[in-house]
Amino acid sequence: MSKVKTLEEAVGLVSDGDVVALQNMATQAAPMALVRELIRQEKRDLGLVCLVGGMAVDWLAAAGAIDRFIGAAVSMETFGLCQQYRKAVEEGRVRVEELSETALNARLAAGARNLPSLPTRGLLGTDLIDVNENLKTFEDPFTGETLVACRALVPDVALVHAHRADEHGNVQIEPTIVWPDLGIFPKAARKTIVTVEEIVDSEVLRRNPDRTVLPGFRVDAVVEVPYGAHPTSLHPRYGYDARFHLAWTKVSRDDDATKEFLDAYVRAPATQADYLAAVGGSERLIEITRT
Amino acid sequence: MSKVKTLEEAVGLVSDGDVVALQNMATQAAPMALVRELIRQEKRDLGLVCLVGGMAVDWLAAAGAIDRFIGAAVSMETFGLCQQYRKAVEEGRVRVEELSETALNARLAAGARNLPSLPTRGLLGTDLIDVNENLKTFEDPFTGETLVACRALVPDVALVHAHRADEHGNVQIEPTIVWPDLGIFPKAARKTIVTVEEIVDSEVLRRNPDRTVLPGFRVDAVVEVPYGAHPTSLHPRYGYDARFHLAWTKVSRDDDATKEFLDAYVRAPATQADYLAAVGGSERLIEITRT
Amino acid sequence: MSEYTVDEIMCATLAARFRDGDEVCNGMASFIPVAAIMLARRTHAPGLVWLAGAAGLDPRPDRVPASTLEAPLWRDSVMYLEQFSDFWHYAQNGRNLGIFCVGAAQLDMYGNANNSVIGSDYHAPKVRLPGTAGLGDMGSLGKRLFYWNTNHNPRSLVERVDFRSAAGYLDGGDERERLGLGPGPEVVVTNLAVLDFEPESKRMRLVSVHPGATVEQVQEATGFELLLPDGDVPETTPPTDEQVRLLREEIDPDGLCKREAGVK
Amino acid sequence: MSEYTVDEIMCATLAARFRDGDEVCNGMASFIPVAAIMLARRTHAPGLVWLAGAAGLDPRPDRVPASTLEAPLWRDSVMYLEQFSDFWHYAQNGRNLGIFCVGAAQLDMYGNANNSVIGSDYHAPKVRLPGTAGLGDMGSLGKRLFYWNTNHNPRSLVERVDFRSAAGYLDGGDERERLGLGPGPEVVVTNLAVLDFEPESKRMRLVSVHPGATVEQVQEATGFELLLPDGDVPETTPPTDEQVRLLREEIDPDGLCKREAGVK
Repeated sequence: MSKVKTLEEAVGLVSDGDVVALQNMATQAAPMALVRELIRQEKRDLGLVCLVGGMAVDWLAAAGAIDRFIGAAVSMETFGLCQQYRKAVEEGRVRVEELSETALNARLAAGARNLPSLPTRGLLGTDLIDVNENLKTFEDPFTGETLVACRALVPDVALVHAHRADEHGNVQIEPTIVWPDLGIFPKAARKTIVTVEEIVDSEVLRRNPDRTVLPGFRVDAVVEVPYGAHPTSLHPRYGYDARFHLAWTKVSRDDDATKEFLDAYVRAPATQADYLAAVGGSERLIEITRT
Repeated sequence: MSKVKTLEEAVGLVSDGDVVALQNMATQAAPMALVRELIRQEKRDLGLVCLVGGMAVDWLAAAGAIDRFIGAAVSMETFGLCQQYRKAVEEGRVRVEELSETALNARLAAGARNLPSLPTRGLLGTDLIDVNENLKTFEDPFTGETLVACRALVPDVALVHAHRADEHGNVQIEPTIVWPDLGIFPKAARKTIVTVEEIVDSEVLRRNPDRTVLPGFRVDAVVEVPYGAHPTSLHPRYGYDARFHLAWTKVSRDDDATKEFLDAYVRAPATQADYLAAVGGSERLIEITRT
Repeated sequence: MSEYTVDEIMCATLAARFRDGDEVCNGMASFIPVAAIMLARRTHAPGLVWLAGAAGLDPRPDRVPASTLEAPLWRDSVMYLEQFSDFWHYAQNGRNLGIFCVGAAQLDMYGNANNSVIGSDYHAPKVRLPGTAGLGDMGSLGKRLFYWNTNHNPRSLVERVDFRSAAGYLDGGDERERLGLGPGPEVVVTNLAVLDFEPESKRMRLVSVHPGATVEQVQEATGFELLLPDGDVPETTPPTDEQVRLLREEIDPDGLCKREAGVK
Repeated sequence: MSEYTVDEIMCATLAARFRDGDEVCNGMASFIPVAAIMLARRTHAPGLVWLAGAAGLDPRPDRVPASTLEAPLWRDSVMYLEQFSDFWHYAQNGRNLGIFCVGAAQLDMYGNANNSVIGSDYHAPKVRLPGTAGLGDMGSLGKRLFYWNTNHNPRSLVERVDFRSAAGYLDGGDERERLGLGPGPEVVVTNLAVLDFEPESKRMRLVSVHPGATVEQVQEATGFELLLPDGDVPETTPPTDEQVRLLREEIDPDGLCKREAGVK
């Protein structure tokens, strides 16, 4: 039974208020087509889980789609802080649950393994424990050492982008760096929505079973979206779009300019083809696929 | 600085009484050349950690090298129980710490992550908790649910066999099923000794960085031993040797026949080439590489 | 009615328990469950998700292989799940891999299993068994356990296991529920009969006897008193001609299930 | 003496801290640490183990890339370490990856770091900073922290951080030791000076001032009273001609470190 859906159908699986685990590592591998569809469908009160959120977090904050962020950092790395996200937090519109990487991994791994919590030594001695009801110190049952218990986190839905999948939802990547987005997010989430560069026959996946990173039994929807991570990178297929990131940093300190930008690149384009045309078409795609 | 060593030098890193984490899954991927060298060097009082131990455990028990086993099972699968191991346990010469797979993984993951223990829901309601001082029930810090705490296990040395490595100890495998042997044993152990089918230039590994499974900084010794897993399998390169397994099952109920067998195949062959000749030479190798 | 052997009725009975879309794992030395899975996928449950040996997803071995925990079992898998970081993260989660087919050296009237030791002293056993392996987890993680046993006798089906290496319904009633362990043993398919667990007491109950066997024979071969269904005990539905053909010609031409079941 | 720029003396100073065989990770937006690592590997520490971006092992980028957390940083890596199941299993273990090079928006006199919020109320901050990321772990996991700061001023080097998002020596003395946190901050390399932590009090101490700067300038640029070494404060050893050549011609021809250090 095929799990292939349209972007609209897939994002229809996300409800207002959901906790959404979003693949993203600064300028890398964010399912941006899904992010744009979340904004087009005017989702509200979403909680966002990222290891290191980038432009996607900025856009969702600017669009008023999120009211909380759970993760280790938000940054576009060399492109600087996410100004719309920062403003939303400083104005109290978005609440931040800031976790170290081991604490985030522990919360998600506990969710995946159906454990109430998992421990870490990370964050001991910091102020981040006291401000977070999902972290508490406890004594190890054997040694009595003080550790940090990290409460299980089960996102309502995980959103990821990868290279290819079959209609059953088996997802495969090309050799590249893998972040917890793929390593643990979908294992913890109740639902998983995947966009891929191409949907292929299962026979293609069977040639490299070691490169399949998500089993179909854990995936709820698959959507084919070429360049679905743009303007973030999907190595080794394409790099991040530096010019597009710079354009965003130029407008994102100004709310009106931000709205115009989102209208032009998020709300106006009806299809992925329209979006790619809007951001510069084939010339830009050639630019980001150069190495 | 090269980590390439001879079998003798590598096994010299193992001391009597050590806890040895041994890669093995019934008839799969055991570093048998290292196991034979352990017997030739007459190691004593070793503790053995396996997920599912096979002929290696039987040999080490027969040779009197081990006095305890920590793991989930010992079986040669279709070739039946390991009779020498079984006898040693029934006669009180080998003590068994029997763990479920999640409990073994939790003990090793805690060792790897420098945590005193990690929890599981596995084994709840069984008698295996009461007979094991390394397991105890405790209440989760958040929900108060009863879980099983699994005490950290840090093996003194991990022994594994793989397809290839460079002189720095970076270890790579061909696409195949991966068991916790490679997934967690070397991460938990103080030392790691690796035998490989071939030692190659680092440039070869750099072509497929996604297939490198052990970083050199975690490996202490690398030894080139072609067919080093025989009579167990190393897929996709060769299968297990069914005839050799059957031969062992025929002798292993009789102590004298067992001693003769070990003399012929373990103690007599001075080199891997001698061993391969003793077990049937090229004809047998052709047989096990057929698929 | 067609000619069939005991392994064939066991395969067909197990296969009938799998619904399309179920997710099932097999363990070591499990020819009959593997054949049953392959049979279900070829007949009424093409979408049955099979994680072979808890490692290879939806493989296509051309026949039941010489080992159910070794290549070529994993032939044409669509994914290899690494045991530590992949498999157990999915399996510990109630949402996935709900069914585990497994055998046990001893199984008791409440579905508790023993693969550890025979004898009264764990540290000085009369017989050392292979060990609990994954069953020690699966019994406590809310999996639907499908037990199979090709040698139904009073030593393998006992009133109380010598050692509890996997949790069934413990001492019965709501004890398992009170420990919060979720679903547990669901069915026991043997060479003589099909059994399940009575919902209130959680005691083992006869569901059907295979054609040729009698209720008395099954009771005699069992180390404790079996509960009986209301009314007459039905006969186990035998395999169809097509099922027998598939098993003999396509799924298990080497007769490994027959060897496992001791069929001459 | 050779001509050099401030980024070059910072790179040379950091590089000199790496011994052959050390294992080091770099973080985001870290051109100077990455250049320092590449410099050390080309000179006195060819066996320096570099886990680039905590993900790519011993890569060979042809130059400092436009991002220190993106391809082509990982070019020619010998291994990709998956962050959840590989990297943190090695990094949490004291035996590996002992050095972490990192920057902080605020660093205090005891080496505690703040990348979370400016202001007194965490939930209503004056400025929301990027977040603690890996530093919140590394500070508590017994790593040797090498801090670097291209803008030494009283707002980045403060008496007390507004919010402690990474553990240094806490309130100093043996407090860190009592919590069992192991090694901690080791050095701070800025655009003006090199600093470390006095072994008893764990207070930040001046090690050397860069040629052209004075002790008074450094103290004025610091938001708390610095401890001074016994005797005169030495000058930081400047980079050699060869180090400068390597940095300009081979390692950072695009001048990314200069941009990072605000060198015109």
